[in-house]
Amino acid sequence: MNGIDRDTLAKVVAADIEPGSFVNLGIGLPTRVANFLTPDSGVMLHTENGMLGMGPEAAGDQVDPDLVNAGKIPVTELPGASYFHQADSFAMMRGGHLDVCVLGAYQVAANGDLANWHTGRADDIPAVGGAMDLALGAKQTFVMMNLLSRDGSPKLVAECTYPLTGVACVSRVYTDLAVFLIEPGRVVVRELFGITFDELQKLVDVPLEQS
Amino acid sequence: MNGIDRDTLAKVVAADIEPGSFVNLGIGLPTRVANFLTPDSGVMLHTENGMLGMGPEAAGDQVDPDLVNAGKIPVTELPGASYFHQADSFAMMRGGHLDVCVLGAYQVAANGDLANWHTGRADDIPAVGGAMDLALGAKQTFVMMNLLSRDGSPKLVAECTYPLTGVACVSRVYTDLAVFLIEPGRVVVRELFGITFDELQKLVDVPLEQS
Amino acid sequence: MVCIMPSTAEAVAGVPDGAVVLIGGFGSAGQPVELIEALLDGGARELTVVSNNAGNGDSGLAALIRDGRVRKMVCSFPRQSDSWHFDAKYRAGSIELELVPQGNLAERIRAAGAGIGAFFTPTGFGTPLAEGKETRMIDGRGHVLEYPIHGDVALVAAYQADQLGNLVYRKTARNFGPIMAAAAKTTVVQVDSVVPVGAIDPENVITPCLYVDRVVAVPRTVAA
Amino acid sequence: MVCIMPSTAEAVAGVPDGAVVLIGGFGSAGQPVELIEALLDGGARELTVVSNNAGNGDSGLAALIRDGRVRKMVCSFPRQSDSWHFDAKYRAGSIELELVPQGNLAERIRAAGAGIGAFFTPTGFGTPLAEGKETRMIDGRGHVLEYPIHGDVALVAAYQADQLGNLVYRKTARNFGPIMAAAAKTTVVQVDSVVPVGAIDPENVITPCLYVDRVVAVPRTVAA
Repeated sequence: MNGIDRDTLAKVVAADIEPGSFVNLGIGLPTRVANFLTPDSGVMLHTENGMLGMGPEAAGDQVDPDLVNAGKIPVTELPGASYFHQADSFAMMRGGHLDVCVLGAYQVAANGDLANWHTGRADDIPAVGGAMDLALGAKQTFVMMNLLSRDGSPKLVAECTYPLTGVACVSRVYTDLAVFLIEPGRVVVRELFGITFDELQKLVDVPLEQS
Repeated sequence: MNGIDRDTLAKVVAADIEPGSFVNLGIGLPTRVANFLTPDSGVMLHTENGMLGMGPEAAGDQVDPDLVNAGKIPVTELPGASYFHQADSFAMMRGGHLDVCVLGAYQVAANGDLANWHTGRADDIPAVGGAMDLALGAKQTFVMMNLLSRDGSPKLVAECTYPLTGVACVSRVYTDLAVFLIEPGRVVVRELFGITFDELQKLVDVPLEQS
Repeated sequence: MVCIMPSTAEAVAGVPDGAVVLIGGFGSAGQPVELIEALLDGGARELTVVSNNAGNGDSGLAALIRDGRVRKMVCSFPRQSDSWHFDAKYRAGSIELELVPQGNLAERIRAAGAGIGAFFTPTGFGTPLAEGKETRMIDGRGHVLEYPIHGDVALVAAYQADQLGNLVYRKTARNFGPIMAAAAKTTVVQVDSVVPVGAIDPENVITPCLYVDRVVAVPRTVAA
Repeated sequence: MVCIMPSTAEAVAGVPDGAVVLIGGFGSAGQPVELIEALLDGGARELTVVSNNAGNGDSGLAALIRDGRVRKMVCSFPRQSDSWHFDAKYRAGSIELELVPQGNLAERIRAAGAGIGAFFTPTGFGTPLAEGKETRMIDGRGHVLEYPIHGDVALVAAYQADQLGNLVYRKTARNFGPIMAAAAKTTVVQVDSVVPVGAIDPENVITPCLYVDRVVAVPRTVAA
């Protein structure tokens, strides 16, 4: 049970994004997917703070306080980019115009429920940002996460115990150990990384099917 | 009972528009008000098809098929103008950002109900355009009309018999014979044009008050 | 990802009978006349057309109506001095009309593009155009519940597209283009010219390219 | 009609205690720091602040929160690595938080400016952020009813204003500016520079001047 590292996982996700797609990559782990999207794929990145055609992180002289991504990191602009205000940016997300969004998660349920914004702990300050809009709005919502949390409990679950981000919105779950397809009434394992199907099934309390 | 002519009436309306106001003038008679707004008044005209800062009608070489007013007449652009799409243009109207709109009318009721879009006759093809949005959206809705219709019946009425454009939305009625202020529970005559108050009261079936 | 099409015929290919077609323009300004004429040549029938007006003169939308291709018009202002083809069909009872206040028309199209399920608006409250609709008092004011208008296809005229499909418009010809482009499954745009990527300043893009599926250049003979 | 103000103090004068203040910006980008600091100097208390975040570091919105001027924050993403002033007030129970998904925040502000009474959105359905709210199934999908967010005052940072108050923004600093400018009774804008009327192409105006009440030039020391 070795699994794959973060960059290898990011490469797996990137390979599943159709050329010419419009894509939003969530803060954190999903951001790495950008490193494996080749320029000739024609994939355009959307950032929810108001830009389509986002380029790589800014370095040195490129840093411009007026040009940041959803994580408030300075980024760059690619040819063919456009800027828009928040209502237009979220209309783009909520109106179903993005082909794919890739989000991190605390938990994903077998029916595609997503929990990724709040642990629900009393001392935790909740923050949601655009997660709920993205999870529901994109044509496909991919989750990218380690299958197991730090305490060893699986994050693919029968039912989320954390507060929900969205109901039945996740279509695929990319983890270090396997890629899961969330289909109506079933969870299909598409790919295994250094683990057998039976070993995987023992880790999660969700009935899995082989593809 | 002579009353005033259309241009004199337009001048009366124009004089009541505060300097610096944002104004929409309806198709037909209200359009004439523009001729009596001096440039130094800073009044900016909005046209519902997507422009603020509309100039006078275009002549000769100025005619541009891409630049028309709500009546589809070629117009010009003044310095400081801006263009926007239909949803933004109507957001401007519906969100209460125009100070004044001036509309024509078939009938206005004593409570400010407006009828100006449809005679209700079976053979009449209805058309509403932006009338309903304007009537409700502007901070003040002025009506400009002849007090009497061609058959001599008054157009200021106790209750509209034509289909309504909006409920209780008109605040002033400018006519060839008098200016009426529609106030809560009463109609006040502010100005008379070549007619006495008693003569005016005999013409309309709405109790009038003197200012 | 946008396709730059070699002809208007190819740009509008595949519009099925019964489609809901959003057509931009306010009168003639911004009306995609050549795309409409290609649609006419394409033969699609029983269309529902959503457009502010119901055609002017004998070309564009007026021709589509004249030839009996339009089952239903959704518009705010059908009656014009030169809307004779619509007028005749309407009086003959051979075309259905859904009359929508212009602001509700715009907002309903915008709602479709923005993923709004429905909205309450004061416009139309207490009038015949709200008959049969759900109403509600909000903050003491009457409101009507209105639903989005989604299109199968949008036909839009813009000024320039870059090779990716980013659009800019000219003056009041912008009108319904941006909201219709966002509200349809397939958006087809005719432009005066196609320019290289980078020729449009990202600050000035009006319709970002993800709303645009097909672009065709139709240079205008009229000076612009 | 816009007033060009000589100072930020005069630009924000008259904000009463208890006002609802819409503050633009996404993190630091587009945050009207100098206007917020003038508001702080002005002494208004018990404010409800609507802004995407709840302050960064020790300046701008963070300082307003630190000094106990904010009774309630309406925002989507308060928690950040440098939101320590908000965090402390929140943990001490001395600031109220209404957490709103970012798209609902944007759409509710837009609705206020556009005269929409309420709207149904799928965002938040089935989550704790929809608790207590009206819900409805539309086309088989759960929706939540959301109401507009109106401001007494909006504080916005833009790039340039012309002498009439037409605005353009720079890059992602545009964010909440255009919708907040339309949603407040009084809109106050700080700009890098004020330019003559005619210097901004009418095609490229992002916020038309009728949304702007007061403008003050605050040249940036950071290169832009």
